[in-house]
Amino acid sequence: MHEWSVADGIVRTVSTWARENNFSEITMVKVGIPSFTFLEVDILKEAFNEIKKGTPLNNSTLEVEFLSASFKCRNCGNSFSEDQVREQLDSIRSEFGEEYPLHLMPALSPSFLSCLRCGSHDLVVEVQDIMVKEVEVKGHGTIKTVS
Amino acid sequence: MHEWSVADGIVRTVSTWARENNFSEITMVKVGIPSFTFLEVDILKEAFNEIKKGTPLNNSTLEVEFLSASFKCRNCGNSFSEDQVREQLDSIRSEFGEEYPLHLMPALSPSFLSCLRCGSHDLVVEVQDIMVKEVEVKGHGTIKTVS
Amino acid sequence: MEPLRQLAEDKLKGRKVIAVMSAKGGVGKSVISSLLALSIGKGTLLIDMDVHTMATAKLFGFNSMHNVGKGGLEPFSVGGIGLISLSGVVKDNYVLLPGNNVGKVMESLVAYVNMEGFKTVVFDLPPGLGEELLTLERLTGNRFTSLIVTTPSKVSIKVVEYLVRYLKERRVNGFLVVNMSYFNCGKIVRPFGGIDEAKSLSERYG
Amino acid sequence: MEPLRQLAEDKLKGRKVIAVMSAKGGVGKSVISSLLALSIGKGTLLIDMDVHTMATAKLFGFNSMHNVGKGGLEPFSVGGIGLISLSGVVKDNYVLLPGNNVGKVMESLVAYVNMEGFKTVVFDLPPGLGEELLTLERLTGNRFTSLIVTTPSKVSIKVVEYLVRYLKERRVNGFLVVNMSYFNCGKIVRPFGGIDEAKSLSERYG
Ligand SMILES: Nc1ncnc2c1ncn2[C@@H]1O[C@H](COP(=O)(O)OP(=O)(O)O)[C@@H](O)[C@H]1O
Ligand SMILES: Nc1ncnc2c1ncn2[C@@H]1O[C@H](COP(=O)(O)OP(=O)(O)O)[C@@H](O)[C@H]1O
Ligand SMILES: [Mg+2]
Ligand SMILES: [Mg+2]
Ligand SMILES: [Mg+2]
Ligand SMILES: [Mg+2]
Ligand code: NI
Ligand code: NI
Ligand SMILES: [Zn+2]
Ligand SMILES: [Zn+2]
Repeated sequence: MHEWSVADGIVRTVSTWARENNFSEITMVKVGIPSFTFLEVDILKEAFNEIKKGTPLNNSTLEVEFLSASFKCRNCGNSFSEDQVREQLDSIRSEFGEEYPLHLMPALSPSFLSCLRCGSHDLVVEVQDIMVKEVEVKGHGTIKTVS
Repeated sequence: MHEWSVADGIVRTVSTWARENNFSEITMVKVGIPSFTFLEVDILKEAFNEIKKGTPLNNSTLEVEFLSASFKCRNCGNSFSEDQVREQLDSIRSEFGEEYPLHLMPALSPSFLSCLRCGSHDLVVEVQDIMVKEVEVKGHGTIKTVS
Repeated sequence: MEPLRQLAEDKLKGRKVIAVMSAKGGVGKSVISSLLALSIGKGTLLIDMDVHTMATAKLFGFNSMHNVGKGGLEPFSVGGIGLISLSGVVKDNYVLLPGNNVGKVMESLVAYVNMEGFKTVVFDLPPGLGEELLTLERLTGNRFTSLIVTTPSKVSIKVVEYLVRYLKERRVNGFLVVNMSYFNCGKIVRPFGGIDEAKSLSERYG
Repeated sequence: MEPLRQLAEDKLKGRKVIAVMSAKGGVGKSVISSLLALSIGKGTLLIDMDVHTMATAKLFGFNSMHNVGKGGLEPFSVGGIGLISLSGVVKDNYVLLPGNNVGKVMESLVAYVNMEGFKTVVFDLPPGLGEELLTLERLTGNRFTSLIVTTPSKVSIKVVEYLVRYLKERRVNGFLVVNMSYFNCGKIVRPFGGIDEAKSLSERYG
């Protein structure tokens, strides 16, 4: 169900951007999502298609790219990938179920994951935000966004 | 006088690194320093030459590169350069004198500087750390360091 | 383009925002924000932004999870008001975070909430002059009313003056609340000192 | 290669480190760290790591600047101990910082201090489970003794349990200090509740 809030954020962001730039019709939105959120793409698209009605995104399609996170420990300097913390992620998900903390708030990941070498939670996370990566504007082609 | 502590940190860092990598003689150390610290290079070199005695850096020279900082406001998105906050920096320096807060602790810069567009202190600072950039090892040439 | 920030800003737009704050810890922010929300009553949402303590849910005795609907996290209901707490997301796990993640979790606590039916949002802020204050500014465009809480002690007043001064610079409306002024145990005693320092602070900053 | 971190770690190496901590604010960390440092006495350096309040210098009545020598920032001298405070760097300016800068300022408060003659370092930590705790771990390699301060209140105990649990996981020696247990105004009153919750917490975590 959290996918509905995520879709809401995406539609509001791109709608605002379209209005600010005087674009009246958006034809495609591409988003990047941290894969450790385990957001369901079918539900996300369903929500997007419902929420986009009556906005500049009315006739747009949503493309979703799941991105694997990487972690760097500020305590010992170790770097590791999302695959390497699969066991930790599975453990958290089994404790909580579908709406697990990192599904709802990916920024909580340092609190729930720990360094494989020293056990610290002092992690810098690469890819932890849901980002609008590309927008296609009718008559203008694809625009890569900048944060 | 703070230059003595900075030199101490540089010598300890490179000495530790040399020992860990079994290098017995360092011939050159290059450091990057945020220019808004207004550290004095003559004093820094004097301190370095004193502190390096009896360490793997005994016969090394210190090269200093001052780097201009840039700022990005997380409140309104504005970006600006160090030159653009010259007036703010001069105002702080006149309040404190030589050992002004950003001389001692560059990480305090968001607290003393504010965004030129919206006035916020919510600044992301590019270049705010004193970094060892390159080390030259006798018989091994120049090694660029990684944080 | 940041969907999280956009959503959080939109959720607060048009709503009255009151931030209960202090530069100092343990002065009564959670107690006062709870009493304030209850006294404003119906249509008030209390959000605990102290992501490390999550004290407000504990004050009210909640230890369950927030339901998640199409509109977002459903607030707990108590005494006619709504309550949002990070403990409704993490259960009884601790929340230990590096500095820059704190702001993003706070943004999430605003963005992902179902605010339907709420006209007033009361924020119970953590102590400090850091991510919590900067995030509040980002999300409200400085359109909030501030209740600055202190005890009468000299140290507390001196610390709180930092916040008063900063908010004055940022042109945010502020009210000073002096809590734990006295204790009545058959006679009036003032464990944290008299009221003069607080009065003086209040006068100096209008 | 990080000179700041290297210097900070080296300054603490071989010294006894005691961290006065709590997940909760206003429980008496600054009062207790000051009393502790004074009671250990000569050879003790007290460092206030609460970069936003800088309360400890205010407790002692210091408002001057730290001198800077070749060895670093010279501590203030009081009652036979040394004190380091960020207020000795910023004077009466507020310190308002985004999250990730807080850790670097804390590292600086350790790295750039003249610790000559000091055998014991007492840290007065801010409330929370964030940058302050993670920085302490980075700089000490978890070789510190922890004094965890709480009041007897149920909410405070529940909040402090997060920290107790975390330190247990990280194998840090901890001692629980229950502060503000009672008030004697001719008779004993317990404004923040009885001692049972604190005893229970202590027993559960050994
Ligand atoms: N006016 C008051 N009278 C009695 N106790 C109070 C009062 N205000 C706060 N307290 C108590 O003081 C402690 C700190 O209050 P709290 O609201 O948690 O502060 P903060 O949110 O500022 O950290 C709690 O134990 C609380 O119950
Ligand atoms: N044992 C005590 N008896 C009386 N007052 C106390 C005691 N411990 C702390 N205080 C007071 O309580 C307030 C909070 O104490 P402080 O040390 O600043 O807490 P913290 O550092 O945890 O925020 C201060 O006004 C302080 O003087
Ligand atoms: Mg405090
Ligand atoms: Mg509180
Ligand atoms: Mg508190
Ligand atoms: Mg304190
Ligand atoms: Ni979901
Ligand atoms: Ni100097
Ligand atoms: Zn590690
Ligand atoms: Zn700005």
